[in-house]
Amino acid sequence: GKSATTEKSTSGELVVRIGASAPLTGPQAHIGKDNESGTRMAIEDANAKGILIGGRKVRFELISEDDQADPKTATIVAQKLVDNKVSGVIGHLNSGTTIPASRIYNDNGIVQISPSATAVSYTAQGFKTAFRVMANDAQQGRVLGEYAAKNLGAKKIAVIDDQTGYGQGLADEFIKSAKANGAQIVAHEFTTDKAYDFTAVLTAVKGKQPDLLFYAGMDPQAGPMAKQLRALGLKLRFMMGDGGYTPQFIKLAGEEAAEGSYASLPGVPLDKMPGGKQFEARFVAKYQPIQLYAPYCYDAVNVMIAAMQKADSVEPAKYQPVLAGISHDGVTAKIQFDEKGDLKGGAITLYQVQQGKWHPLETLGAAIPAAH
Amino acid sequence: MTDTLLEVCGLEISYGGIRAVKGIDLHIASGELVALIGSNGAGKTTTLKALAGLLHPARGKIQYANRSLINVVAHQRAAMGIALVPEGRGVFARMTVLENLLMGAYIRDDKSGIAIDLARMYELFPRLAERKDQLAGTLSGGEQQMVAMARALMGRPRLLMLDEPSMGLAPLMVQKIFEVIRDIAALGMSILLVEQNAKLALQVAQRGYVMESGEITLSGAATELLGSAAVQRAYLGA
Amino acid sequence: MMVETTLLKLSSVGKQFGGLSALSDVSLHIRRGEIYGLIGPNGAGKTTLFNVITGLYQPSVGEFQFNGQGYQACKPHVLARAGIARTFQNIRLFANLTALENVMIGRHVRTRAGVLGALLRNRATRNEERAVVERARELLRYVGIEKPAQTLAKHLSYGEQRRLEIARALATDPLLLALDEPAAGMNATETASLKSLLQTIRDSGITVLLIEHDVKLIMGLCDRVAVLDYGKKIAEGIPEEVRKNPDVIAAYLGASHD
Amino acid sequence: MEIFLQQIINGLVQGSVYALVALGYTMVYGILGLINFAHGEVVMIGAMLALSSLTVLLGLSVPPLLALLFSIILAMAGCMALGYTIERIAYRPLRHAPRLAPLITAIGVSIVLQNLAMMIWGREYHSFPQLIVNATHSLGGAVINDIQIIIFILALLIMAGLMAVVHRTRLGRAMRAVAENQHAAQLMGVDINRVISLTFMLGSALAAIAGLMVSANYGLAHYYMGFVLGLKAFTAAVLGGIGNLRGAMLGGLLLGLIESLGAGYIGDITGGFFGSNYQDVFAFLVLIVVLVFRPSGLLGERLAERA
Amino acid sequence: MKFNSKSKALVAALVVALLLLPFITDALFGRGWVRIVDFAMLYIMLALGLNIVVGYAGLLDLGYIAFFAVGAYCYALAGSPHLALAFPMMFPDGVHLSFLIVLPLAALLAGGFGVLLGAPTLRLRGDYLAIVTLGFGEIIRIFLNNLNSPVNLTNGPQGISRIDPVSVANVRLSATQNVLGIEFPSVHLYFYLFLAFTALVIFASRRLERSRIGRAWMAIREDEIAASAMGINTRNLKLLAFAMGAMFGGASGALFAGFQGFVSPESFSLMESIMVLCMVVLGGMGNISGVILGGVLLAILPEVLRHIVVPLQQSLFGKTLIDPESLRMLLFGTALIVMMLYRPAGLLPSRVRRRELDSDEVPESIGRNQA
Ligand SMILES: Nc1ncnc2c1ncn2[C@@H]1O[C@H](COP(=O)(O)OP(=O)(O)OP(=O)(O)O)[C@@H](O)[C@H]1O
Ligand SMILES: Nc1ncnc2c1ncn2[C@@H]1O[C@H](COP(=O)(O)OP(=O)(O)OP(=O)(O)O)[C@@H](O)[C@H]1O
Ligand SMILES: [Mg+2]
Ligand SMILES: [Mg+2]
Repeated sequence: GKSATTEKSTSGELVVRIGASAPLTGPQAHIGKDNESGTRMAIEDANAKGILIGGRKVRFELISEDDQADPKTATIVAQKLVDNKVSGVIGHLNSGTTIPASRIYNDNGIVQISPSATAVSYTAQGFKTAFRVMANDAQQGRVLGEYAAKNLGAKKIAVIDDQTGYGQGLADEFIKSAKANGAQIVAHEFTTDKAYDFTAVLTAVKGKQPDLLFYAGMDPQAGPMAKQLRALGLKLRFMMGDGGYTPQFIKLAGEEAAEGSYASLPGVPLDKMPGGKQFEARFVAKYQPIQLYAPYCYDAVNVMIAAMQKADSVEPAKYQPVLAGISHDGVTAKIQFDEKGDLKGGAITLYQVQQGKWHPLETLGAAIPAAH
Repeated sequence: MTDTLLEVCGLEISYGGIRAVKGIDLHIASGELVALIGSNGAGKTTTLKALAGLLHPARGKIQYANRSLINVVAHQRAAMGIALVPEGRGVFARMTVLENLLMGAYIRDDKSGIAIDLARMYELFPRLAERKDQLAGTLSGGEQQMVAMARALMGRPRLLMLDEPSMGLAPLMVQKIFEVIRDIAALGMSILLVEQNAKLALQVAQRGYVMESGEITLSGAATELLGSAAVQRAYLGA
Repeated sequence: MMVETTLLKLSSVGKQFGGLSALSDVSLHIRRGEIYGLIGPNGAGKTTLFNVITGLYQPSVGEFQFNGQGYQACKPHVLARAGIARTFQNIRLFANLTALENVMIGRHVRTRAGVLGALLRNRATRNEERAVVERARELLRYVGIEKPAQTLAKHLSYGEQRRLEIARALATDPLLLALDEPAAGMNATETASLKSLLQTIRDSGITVLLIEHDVKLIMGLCDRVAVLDYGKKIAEGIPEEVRKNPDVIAAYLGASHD
Repeated sequence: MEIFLQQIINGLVQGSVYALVALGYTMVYGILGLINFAHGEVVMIGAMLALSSLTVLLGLSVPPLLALLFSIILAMAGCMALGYTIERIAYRPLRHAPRLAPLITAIGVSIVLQNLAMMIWGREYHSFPQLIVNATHSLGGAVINDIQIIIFILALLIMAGLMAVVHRTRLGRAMRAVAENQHAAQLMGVDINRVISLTFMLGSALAAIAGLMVSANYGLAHYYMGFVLGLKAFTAAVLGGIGNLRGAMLGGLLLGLIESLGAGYIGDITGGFFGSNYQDVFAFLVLIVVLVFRPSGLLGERLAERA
Repeated sequence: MKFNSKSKALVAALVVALLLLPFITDALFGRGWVRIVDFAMLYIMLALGLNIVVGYAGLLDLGYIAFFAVGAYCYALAGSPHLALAFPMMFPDGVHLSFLIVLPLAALLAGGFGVLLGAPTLRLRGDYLAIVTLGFGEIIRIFLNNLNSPVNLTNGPQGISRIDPVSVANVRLSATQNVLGIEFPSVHLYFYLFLAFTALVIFASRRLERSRIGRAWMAIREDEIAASAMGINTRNLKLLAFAMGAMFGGASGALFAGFQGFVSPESFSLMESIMVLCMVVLGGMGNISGVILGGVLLAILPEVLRHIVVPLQQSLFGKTLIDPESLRMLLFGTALIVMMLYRPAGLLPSRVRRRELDSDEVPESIGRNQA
C-alpha cells in the first residue's frame, strides 16, 4: 500500500508521524524507556523550532510502541506503525527485533534508523531503508580489541559474553581483533542477560590468570560482575562495550569495584560535541540520567528530520536518498552513512571510571574505514 | 427415658441436579446404637457426610444437643463431639499410627487426658500398640480400620458415625470390629452405624432405619427389622 | 494332559517389599473353566498375587505359566493381550469417561486401528468402531447396567461401578477373569445377583479367579479354593475341605462361622 | 585446588539461596500439590519492600542494624500479607477445580506482581545498600564473606526450624494431615482454610528472607529478579523430591554445586567443545538423569502405587 | 461427520466469514491486525498440538515450544542463504528447498524430537514431567543459541535472517498478489495458508480424539495403571502423543519461519511454552473449540489491551496516569486470573470436564479426592 502520507490538522499544520519502538516492559525496560525519552525530546525540540517542509509548518507526532524485546511482537508493532502511516521509524533497540521488523519497513518503503542495534547482519540484508547511528559490532569490537591489546598492553585476555545477539557479536569481533593485535585469549566464558551470580565463571576465569577481562553485555550484569570480581580477589582490568557505559554500572558495582573499569561508546563524548553538554543537561532535567542510547535516539530523529528538510518532503521515497548521502552534526558524532546504511567512519570513545564517574580517555577509530 | 442427641428433619441433599437424599427424618438418643441399612446408592454415605458437615444439605434441619447445625462447618462439628469413620477409612497414610491417633485428639488440649485415652486405645486394640510407629498406609485393611476407629474415639465424641466398618475385612476381623462396637456402645456413646452386613448390624443395634433411593422406608426396633420379611428379602438374601 | 487342562500355573512365586515378604513360595494351578477362589486374612498377599499375574508387580522370584507359555517380568499390556483381565480392589475405573467408553477401552487390545486408520477413517476402521460400540453395549447389558451407559463412571453407584469393572475386563476377551473382592460393599441380595452373573460368565467358558471375604459366596461358587496367610499358601482344595481345615479356621474363618 | 574449593563455596552459596526459595515452594506444594508459580515474585516483593524501607530509614539516619532489623520484619509482614491474599483470591476458589486451573492463576498472579512492582519501583535496577561491614575471609586460598556465611547458616537453620514445625508441632501435624486428606483432616477438627493460609504465610515469610538475602549478597534489586530465581528454585525442589523439606535443601545445594562446577569445568572436561554456555544444559541433564532413576526426586517418597 | 441442512448453512456461513476475515479486519482495524490474526492462527495450531499431549494424554508439557523451534529452524536452514556460511563448498548459495518439501520434513524432524523427549520421561508423573519437559525446552533453546561454533549451524543468538518467504506453486506469499482483480496483500495470503493448515490440524485432532488411539490416550490420562491392565501399551501411546503433538508444533514452526523471515532463539523462550499452555487450559483442555478460543483470546488480548489502555485512562482521568505498558500486562495477568476463577474448567470445557465440575460445585468443603 501507500507508505507514508501526511494529514492536515485544523490549524493547517502538516502532521508527520514518527514511529518509535523499544522494549518498554521486561528486563530491558529501563533502556527502552531511555530510548523513548531521547526520541521524544528530539521531536519536541523540532516542534518547538517550527520546521517548515514544503512551505508548511510541520508538527511531528511520536507513536511509541512496546516491542517487548520479542521478535514476533516487533513485527506486529512494525506492521502497526506502517498502518499508522508513519514517515519514519526510530528503532528498534535490540538487533533481534530490529532485523525482523526491518523487512516489514522495507516492504512498505519506510525509513528505519536504529539507534542501538549493532548486529552486522541488520544492514547486510540489502535494505535501502535500513540505517543506524551506532557503530556496529565489527567496528566497535575491532577498536576495543585493539585498545585492549595495544594501548593497555594486555597479554592474556578473558572474555565473557551474555549469549545475546549483542554480546556474542561484540565478543566475537573483540576476540578477533585482540588476537590480531597479539593478545592471547585464555578464556571465553558465558553468562545470560538475566543472571546476577557470576562467581562460578569468574572463578574459572581466575584460574586462567588473565590480565584483562572483557565483558560483552549490559550494565545490569556488568555491575554485579565487577563487584564479584573484586570480592573474589581477581586483580585485572575490566573492560566493557557500550552496554556497560552507564551510571547504573557504577551504582550496581559500587564505586570501589567500578573504579578503573573501561567501557566504550560510539561517537564523540557529549561534552566535546557542540550542543552535547547542553543536551545532557536538558535531558537530565526533563527525564532522568541518561541510561545509554538516548543521545543516539535524539540524533536519529534529528538526522531524519534534517533529511526531510533537505529533500523538502516527508515522503520516505523522497527523503531516503537524501538521508543516505547526508552529513549531519549530531550530539554523538558527525553522522554520515556508508552504502549499507552503517555509520561511516564512526568514532568510538573509550571511557574509564575515575572517582566514581565515567571519564573519556580518548576517541579512536575516526579513521576506521567503513566495515566490509 | 433418655434424651435425644441428634434429630434430623426433612434432610435433602443433591449432587448437581440429582437428589441423592430426599427428605429424611431420623433421630438418635444419647447412648443409643442405631443402624442404617440400605442397598448400594441408597444415600447412606451421603447422609453421614452431611451430618459430619462435609456436604451442605439443600434443605432440612439438623439438631444436635439442642443446637442447630446449619452454618456449623465440619471442623466445628468435630469440636462439638461428632465423629465420622469414613467409608474407605481415610487414614493419614504417611503418618504413623501414633500420629494418626494424635490427629484424632486434635481438638483437645488436655495432655494428661489424651495420654489416658491413648493407653485405653492400645488396650482396646493391642495390635495398634505393636504397630504404633508404623506408617498407617502400610497397614493391612483390618488394621487401618482399627486406626480409623481408634482415631475417631480419641476425640471423645458424643456421637460416633461408622460408615461400613466391615467392608473388605476378613471374617475374623469383622467379628473383632463388631466386638469393639459393642464395647464402646456399652460405655454410653451414641453410635450411628451404616452397614452392608445388615444381619450383624441389626444384631448389635437397638434400633434401625432402612433406606432406599434416598428415602427412609422402614424404621423400628432392630429385632423387629431383623424379623421383617421385606428386610429379609432385600438385604439378607433370604 | 496337564498342559491342556491347566490355564495358569504358578511355581514358587515370591514377592518382597523391602524387608516384607508379601508372597513366598506360592505354587498353584488353575484349570480351564473353573472358578478358583482365593481367600485369606487381610494383608495375606492376595492382591499382591493378582498384581504379579497381571504384570503390575514383577515377582521377586519364580515365574508363572499361562495358557502354556512362561511369563516373567512382563508388562501388564502383554498379559492382557495374552488373555488375563482383572478388576481392582479399590475400583479403578476411568472416572471421567462414560460407562460405555470405559468398556470400549477394554476392546483396545482386540482391535487394531492406528493413527492412519483414525485419520482416514476408512471402511475397515469404521466397521471396527461399529463393532466396538456394539460389543460394549452388549457387555453392559450382560452385566446389567445398560441404562447408565452414558453416565460418567464416577457417578455410578458402588455396585454399578463393580459391574462396570467386570464388563470392562470382559471386553478384553479374556481367558482368565481375575476379580478382587467384587462383592465388597454389597449386601446379601446384591451379592446373590453377582453370584449368578459369575456363574453365567463361567458357563460362557471363561475361567474365573476370585478373591473374596464373603465366605458364603466363595463356598457356594468356587470349584476350588486356596488360602493364603502371611504370603504362604496354607490350604487348597474343594470348599468343604478348606472350610474344615483347622489352620484356616484359626487364621481366617474364626470359630463361630456359619 | 584453590579454584576448585572456590567453586564449591560458590556453589554452596548460590545453592543456599535456591534452597531458601525452594523451601517455600515445597511447603506450598506439599500441602496443596500446587506449583506456586508466583513464589518467585513474592521473593522479589520481599527484596523490594526491604529496599524501600531501608532507603527511607537510612534517609532518616536510623542506625543501620536497627534499620535492617525493621526492614526484615516489614518485608516478612508484607510478604505474609501478600501470600495470604494470593491464596485467598487466586487459589482457594479453585481448590476443587481441575488440576491445571490454579497453575494458570498462578501465572496470572506472577504477571500481575511483576508489573505492579514495575509500576511501584520502576524499571531500573536498584543497588541495594550495604549495611554491615561485609568482611571477607580466606579459606585455603578461596574467599568467602560474612553475608555468604550468614546465607548458608540461615538456610540450614530455617530448614531445621521448618522440620521441627512440621514434625513436632500440632500445626505441623495438621499441615501434614491436610496435605494427605483434607476430607479426613476436617473430620479431626482441623480448620483447613486456616492451616493452608498459615502455610502460605510461612512460605511467604521465607520468601521475604530469601529476597533480602539475595539482594544483600548481590547488591541489587529489580522487579524481574524473581522469575528466574523462582524457576531455579522449583527445579531444585523437584530434584530433591518436591514436597520434601530436606529434599528442597539438598536439591538447592546440589543445583548450586552443579551450576558452579558445570560453569567451571564443562570446558575442561569436553576439551573446550562445550563451555559455560552449556551450564544449564548440564544442570538439566543431571536433573533428567536423576529423575529417570528416581522418578520422585532424590528424597521424594517412592510410594509405589498400590494397585 | 454428518450435517443436517441447518448446520450445513451454519458451516457455510462460517467458512465465508473466515474467508472474508482478513479483508474485514484490514478495513476495520488496519493491516497490523491482520498480522495479529495470522499469529493467532499459528498459536491455534500450536495449542491444538499441545492439546494432544496435555488435553488428551494428560502429559503436562512445559517445553512444548521446543518443537516449534525445531520446525522453525528446520525451515530456516532449508530456506535461507545461511548454510553457505557453514558449508560453502556444499551449499554456495545456502539451501533453498521448496516449501512443500520442507514442511513435512520439519514436522517429521519435530516428531522425532518428540519421541526423543518422551523416551526418558515415560516413568515420570505430573509435575516431575513438567520440570523435565521444561528442561528439555531450555536445552533445545540453549543449543540453538550456541551452535554458531565450532560450525556455524544456527548463527547463535543473532538468529537467521533472509529466510525465503513461503511460495506455493510459484506464488510468493511475501508479495501482494492480484487474483481476479482483487488485491491480496502478503498478510492476507499467509492468513489463507494458515487457515488451511489450521483446518487440517483441527480435522486431524477431531479424528484422533474419536478413535481407538484417542480413547487409549484418555484412558492413560485417567488412570495409567488401569489402562495398562486393559492391554494398552502405555509407553508406545505416550510416545505417540508426544510425537503427534510435536509434529503439529514443528509444522507451525516452519510456517512461522517462512512468515517472519527471521528466527532467533529468543522466540522460543519458556514464556512462550507457558503461554501456549495457558491457551489450552484457559480455553478448555481436551476440547477443540475451547483450545481454539483460548488461542484466539490470548494471542489477541494483549494487542487489544495495547489499544485500549491509553484511551481508557484518558477518558477516566483525562490523562495517562499509569504507565500504559505495565498496565497492559497487569490487565493481562488479571484477565488470566479472573477468567480462570470464573470458569475453572476452561471457557469452553470439554464434555468430560464440564460434568466433572458439575458434581464438584456443590460439596464445597469436600477434600481433594485422590484416587
Ligand atoms: N460426588 C457425587 N456426584 C454425583 N452423584 C453422587 C456423588 N456421590 C454419590 N452420588 C450418588 O448419590 C447416590 C447416593 O450415594 P451414596 O454414596 O450416599 O450411597 P450409599 O448408600 O452410601 O451406597 P453404598 O452402599 O454403595 O456405599 C448414588 O446414586 C450415587 O451415585
Ligand atoms: N506396594 C507395596 N509396598 C509395600 N508393601 C506392600 C505393597 N503392596 C502390598 N504391600 C504389603 O504386602 C502385604 C500383602 O498385601 P495385599 O494387598 O496383597 O493383601 P491382601 O491379601 O490383598 O489383603 P486385603 O484382604 O486386606 O486386601 C501387606 O502387608 C501390604 O502392606
Ligand atoms: Mg456408602
Ligand atoms: Mg487385597
